Amino acid sequence: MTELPLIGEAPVAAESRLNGARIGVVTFPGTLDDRDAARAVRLAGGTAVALWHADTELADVDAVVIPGGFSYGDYLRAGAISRFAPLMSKIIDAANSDAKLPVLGICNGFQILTESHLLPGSMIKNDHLKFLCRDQVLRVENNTTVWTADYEAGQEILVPLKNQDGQYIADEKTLDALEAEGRVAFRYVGFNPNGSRRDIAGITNAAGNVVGLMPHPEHAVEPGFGPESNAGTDGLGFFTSVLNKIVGGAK
Amino acid sequence: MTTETNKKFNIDTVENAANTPDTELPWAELGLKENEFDEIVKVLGRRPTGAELAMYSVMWSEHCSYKSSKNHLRQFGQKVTEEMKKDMLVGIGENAGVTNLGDGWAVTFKIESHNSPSFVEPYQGAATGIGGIVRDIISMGARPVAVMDPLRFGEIDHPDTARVMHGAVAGIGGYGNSLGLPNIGGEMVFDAVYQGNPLVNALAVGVMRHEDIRLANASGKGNKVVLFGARTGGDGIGGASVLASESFDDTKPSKRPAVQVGDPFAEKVLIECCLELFKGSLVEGIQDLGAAGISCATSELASNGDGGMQVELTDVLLRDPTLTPGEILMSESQERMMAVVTPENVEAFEAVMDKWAVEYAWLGEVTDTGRLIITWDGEVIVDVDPRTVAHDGPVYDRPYARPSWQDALQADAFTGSVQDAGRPSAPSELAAAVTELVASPNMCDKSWITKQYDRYVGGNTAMAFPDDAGVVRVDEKTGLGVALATDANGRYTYLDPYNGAQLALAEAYRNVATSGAVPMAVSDCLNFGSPEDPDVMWQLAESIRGLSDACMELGVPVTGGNVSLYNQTGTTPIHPSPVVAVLGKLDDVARRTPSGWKEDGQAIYLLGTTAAELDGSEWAKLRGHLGGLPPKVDLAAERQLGEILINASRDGMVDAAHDLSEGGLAAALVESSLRHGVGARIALEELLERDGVDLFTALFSESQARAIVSVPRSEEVRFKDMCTARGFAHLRIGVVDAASGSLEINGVETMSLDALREAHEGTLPKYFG
Amino acid sequence: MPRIVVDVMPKPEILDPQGKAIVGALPRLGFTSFSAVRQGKRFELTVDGEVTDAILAQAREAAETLLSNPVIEDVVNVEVVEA
Amino acid sequence: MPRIVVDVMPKPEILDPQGKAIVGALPRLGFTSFSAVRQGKRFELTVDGEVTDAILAQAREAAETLLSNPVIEDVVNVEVVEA
Ligand SMILES: Nc1ncnc2c1ncn2[C@@H]1O[C@H](COP(=O)(O)OP(=O)(O)O)[C@@H](O)[C@H]1O
Ligand SMILES: [Mg+2]
Repeated sequence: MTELPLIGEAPVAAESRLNGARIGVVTFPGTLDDRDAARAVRLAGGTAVALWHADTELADVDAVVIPGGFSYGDYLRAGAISRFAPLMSKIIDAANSDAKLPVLGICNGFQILTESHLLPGSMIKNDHLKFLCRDQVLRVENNTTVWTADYEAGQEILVPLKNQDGQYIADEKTLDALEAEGRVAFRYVGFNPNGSRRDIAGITNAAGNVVGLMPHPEHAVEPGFGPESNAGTDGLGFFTSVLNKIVGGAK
Repeated sequence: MTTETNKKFNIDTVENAANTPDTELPWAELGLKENEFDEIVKVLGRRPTGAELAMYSVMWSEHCSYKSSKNHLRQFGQKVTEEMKKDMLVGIGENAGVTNLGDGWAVTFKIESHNSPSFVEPYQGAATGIGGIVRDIISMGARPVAVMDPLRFGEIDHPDTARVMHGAVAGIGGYGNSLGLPNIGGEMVFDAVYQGNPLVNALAVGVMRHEDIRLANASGKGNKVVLFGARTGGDGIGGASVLASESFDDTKPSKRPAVQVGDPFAEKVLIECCLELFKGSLVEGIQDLGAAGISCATSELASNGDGGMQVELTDVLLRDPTLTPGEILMSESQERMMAVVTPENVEAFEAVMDKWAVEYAWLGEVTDTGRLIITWDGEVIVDVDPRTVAHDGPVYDRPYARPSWQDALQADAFTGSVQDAGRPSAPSELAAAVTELVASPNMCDKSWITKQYDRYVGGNTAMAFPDDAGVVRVDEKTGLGVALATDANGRYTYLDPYNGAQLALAEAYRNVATSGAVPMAVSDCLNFGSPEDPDVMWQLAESIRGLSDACMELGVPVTGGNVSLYNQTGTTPIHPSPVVAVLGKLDDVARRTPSGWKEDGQAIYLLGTTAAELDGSEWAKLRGHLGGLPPKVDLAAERQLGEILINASRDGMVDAAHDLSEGGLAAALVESSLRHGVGARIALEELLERDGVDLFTALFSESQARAIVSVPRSEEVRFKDMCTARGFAHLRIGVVDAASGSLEINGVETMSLDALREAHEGTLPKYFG
Repeated sequence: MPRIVVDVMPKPEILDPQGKAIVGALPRLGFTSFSAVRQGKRFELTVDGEVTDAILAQAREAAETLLSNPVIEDVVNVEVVEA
Repeated sequence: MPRIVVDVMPKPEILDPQGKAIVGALPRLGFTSFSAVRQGKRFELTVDGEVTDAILAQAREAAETLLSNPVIEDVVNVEVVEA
C-alpha cells in the first residue's frame, strides 16, 4: 500500500539547516494528532521521527512531541494508562536527565505528562461537561522555554482547542508556586473554555524543557487548514523554537 | 472448552434437521413470514437448523435484504450513461462505492441510518452509527478521512427532544472525535413528524490509491478466514430471545442487551490495524461486521468469492460464554472485521494483530465446494449455498398508489391560506420577519452542535460548517481534494415525492458546486415509513424514480446508500426523507469558495431567477402551513449554475459564494454577512422588476438554482461576461459594506449584525443549554 | 453530615470499554490476579439533617431515574453512610 | 467468583463538575433533599479463585497507582465482595 500523504509530506521550503534536527512524535493506541504533529515538525523545517509507545529505547531524537488524541480511549482517566507505556519511562528519564530532553505534550500529551508527574496538577472534565472545539486566543506568558523561545513575551496567538477533559486544576499552593516561578506558560485570553484554574492553558517545568498545553498549535501551521483569522499559522513557533534551539541558532 | 460448551446446548445439527422434519421452529418470532419460511425449506430441501434459521432470518430482514425496495433501487444501476460510469471504480453492491479522483487516487463514501437505536439510547445509538459507517469505508481498503451527520429530530420545544439532541450529538462527537475523523458537515432539522422517529444518518468518506481497493470476497481454496477486533457478545439480539429454544435447560436464557455500547478506542485501533494489513497486502478479502454480524460476513464473503467456506463457530472469541450458536451468528457486536488471508501471510497477519493488541480467531477456510458450512465443535449446523442467504432473499413488489389525500394537499397553497394572513410588507415587518426566520429552529446557527465536533484533526480540513460543503484535502503535494454535502427536505418530498427527491439532490449538488468542486458521485439514505402502507410505498417508489432520473440528468451516479423503512409511530409515518449526499472533486482545495464575504466594496450578485414559491418553505413552516407544490425543479439550470460557480472558483472570479435553499435569499444574505461579521447594502428593485415578484417573495421564496456570490471589482467584467455567455440570469444586487456592521436591504428596516447574530445564535443554546 | 452512597454499574451483559482497557493495562503493571474489571460510578449525596425514610426513597428514585441510565446500567447499591 | 470493589472519589477540595451538574439537576426533578453531590468511580475487579492477602494487597496498590490519580482523587474503599 502506498503511504498516504495524510501522513504528511507537504513540500517544505524551510531552512535546510534545521533538517538535521530530529523530533520524535509518539504514537499510542488511540493517538489521533500524530500525523499532524509530524507535519508541523516538517513545516517548521525539522525531521519528524515516528516513535511507538511500546518501544523500549528512545531512538536518537533531539526532542519529543506527545501529541493529542484519546490514547486508550481516555478510559479511566485521560492519559492514565498511556503513562505506563515502556517508552514513557524512557521519556521521563531523558526529560529529567542532565541533557534535559525537550518534551512537548499537547492535549492528551499534556494529560499524559501530568499523569507521569513530569508536570504538576491534572486535567478534569470541562466545567460545561461537553467536548468543545473552537479557535482560542492564548497569551504566551513564558517565552524562555525551549518550546516558546520564538514568541514574544505576552504575545497573543490563535490556535484550535478541542477537548472534553481540559479543565486544569492543582491545589492553591501548587498554583501559587507555578505563578511565582513563571511556570504558567500560556493563559486563555478573553474566554476560559473549560474552567481551568487561573485561566491556565499550559505550563512548563522549572527547567523549561518540558511543556504541556491543552490547545493544539500543530493545527495552526498551514494557511487554510487552521483558524480562519490571522494567517492560521500561529502555532508554528512551537516547532521552530525547539528546532532553532537544537541547531544552536539564536532566537 | 468446546466439550463443556457443547453440553450447554441442544445442538440442532443438519443431520438432526433432516431426521426431524416436523420440529416446530420460531420463524414468526424471528420476523419471517410464512412464505419466507417455506422458501427456506424449499431452498434447503429440508427444514433449517436453528442456526440456519437464525442466519436466514437476519439476512432476509428488510434491513439486510432490501426486499421492499430492491425492485425500485435497480433504477440507480439502470439509469446510468457511459459518461457516468467513466470514473466509477466500484459501484452499488459493495460496502461502499469507489470513485476515481485521478493521479491514482480514489475516494469512497457512503451514508447510512441508525435511526431507531438512536431513539432508544441516543448516545450509544448515534455513536455506533458512526462506528458502523466508518467500518464500511475501511473495508474498501481506504483510510477514513471525515464524517458527516444529517440529523432530524422532533419539535425543538417537545420535552423529549432535548434527550435525543444531547445524547445523539454527544454520541456522534464522542465516537467520531475519538477516531480522529473530522466532522465536516451535516444537517439539523426539527419537525414534529420525527418526534418518535428521529433520523440519525451518518456519512463517512475515505481515500485510497487505486491499487489498494479491497473487495468483500473470499477466494482461493485453502485461504484462511479470520475474525478480529472486539469479542462477540449478545448485542443486537435482544429481540430474538426466542433463540433460547436452542438452549438445553429450561432456565431462562441469560439477558441479552437491548442496546449496543460502542468502543471508539477499539475502532480507532481497528482502523490503524487494517491500514497496516492493507499496506502489507496481507488480506485477500475483507468485510466489516455490521447488521447480521457473522451471518452476513460469512455468507457475503463466500457468495462474492469463487467457492465456499468452512467455519468452526466454537472458535469465535466470546464476551458472553452463554451465547448459543444461533445467537453468535446473529450478534451485532461492534468493532469487528472478518478477513481472508493466504496461509503464507498468516504469520505476518498475526504480527500486526499483536502489535496493535487486537484479538483474533482463525475460524476456518475458503473451500471450493460452493457451500457455506458452519460447524459447532465439528458437527455441521449450517450447510447452505451462501448465495441463497446473502443475495437470493425474498423480493416484494409491494402495492403502492398515489395517496387519496395527495391532491387535496397539493391544492392547499400557502399564498392566500389562513396562515398567510397579514404577510409582512412594511419595512419594520420585513426586518422582523427576517430576524424571526434566521432564529427559527431550522434556520438558526448550528454551532451548538458543531462545536462539539473536532473539525481540525488530520490537518486536511479545508472547509467545514457552516460553509455549504465540507472540503478535505486528499493529496498534500497537489492540493487535490473532495467536497461533500448532504441534504433532504422532508416537507418538499411530502408535497411531491418525485420532485422532492430531485430537490434534495439538486441542493446537495448545488452546495458542492458552490464550494467550487465538480460534483462526481451520489450516496443516499432513504428514510421512509412502512413499505406495507401503499401510501408510503408510493412515496418511496416516486422518490427513487425522481432521484434516479435526476442523477442521470445531472450526470452523477449513485454509488451506494442505505434504506431505512418503518420510521413511523403507530400508523403515522415520518415525512419521506431521502437524504442525498453528493461528493465533488477540487483539483486544489486552496481554490475552494467559502460562504462568507470579507472584502469591503465587493459586488454581490444573485445568480438565477426568483418565482413566487413559498409552498413547503421555511416561512410557511414558521406560520404552521404545509401544502401546495414544492419549488420547481430545473436540473438544466442547476447544471449551468454549477458550471458557473466551478469556473468562477477555478479562475478566481469570486471570493465567496453561498447557495440559496431553505429560507431563500433572506437566509443566505444573513448567513453570508454573519460568517465574518461583515455587512452589506442590498437593493432588490431590479430583481422585483425583472422577476415580477414583491419584496417579501424575493426574500422568502425558495426558488431553486440560485446562489449569491461576492465578486472583486477587478473581476466583475469577466464574471458578468461569463454569465452572459452562458445565458444565465445574473444581477448585481448590492455591495459588501465592511464598516456598516449591518445588513441594509432597500425597503427593509436596517438590521444590525449584532441583533441578527443574537437571534441566529441564541436559539439552540436557549433550548439545550 | 450524613451521606447516601449510590453505586451504579454497567449491566453485566453490556460491553464496558473502560473496564476492558483497565483489565488490559493491569498485567503490564504487574497486577496479574484480576481476570475482569468493570468500571461504574459512585455518587455521594449529602443530606442536610437526618436521613428519613422519605429521603432515602428519594435517593433511590433519583438513582433509578437520573443517576443511572436503566437501558445500560444497574443501580447496585443505595446506602446511608454517617460522616 | 469473588470480586474486589475499589471506590475512588474526587478529593474534597477539588471541584467536581459532574457532581455539580447533578446537584443542579436534582431539584428540577423534584429531589430537594440533597445539598451536595459528588461523583466518583467504582471498580469491580474479578478474582479467579480465592482472595488472598497478597491479592488484596495488589488490589490496594493498583488502586493507588493506576485506578486513582493521587493529585485529584482519593481511594476511599477497597473491599472484598463474594459473588
Ligand atoms: N448535525 C450537523 N453536523 C455537522 N454540521 C452541521 C450539522 N447541522 C448543520 N451543519 C452545518 O451547518 C451548516 C448549515 O447547514 P444547512 O443550513 O443545512 O446547510 P445547507 O442549507 O447549505 O445545506 C452547513 O455547513 C452544515 O454542514
Ligand atoms: Mg447551502
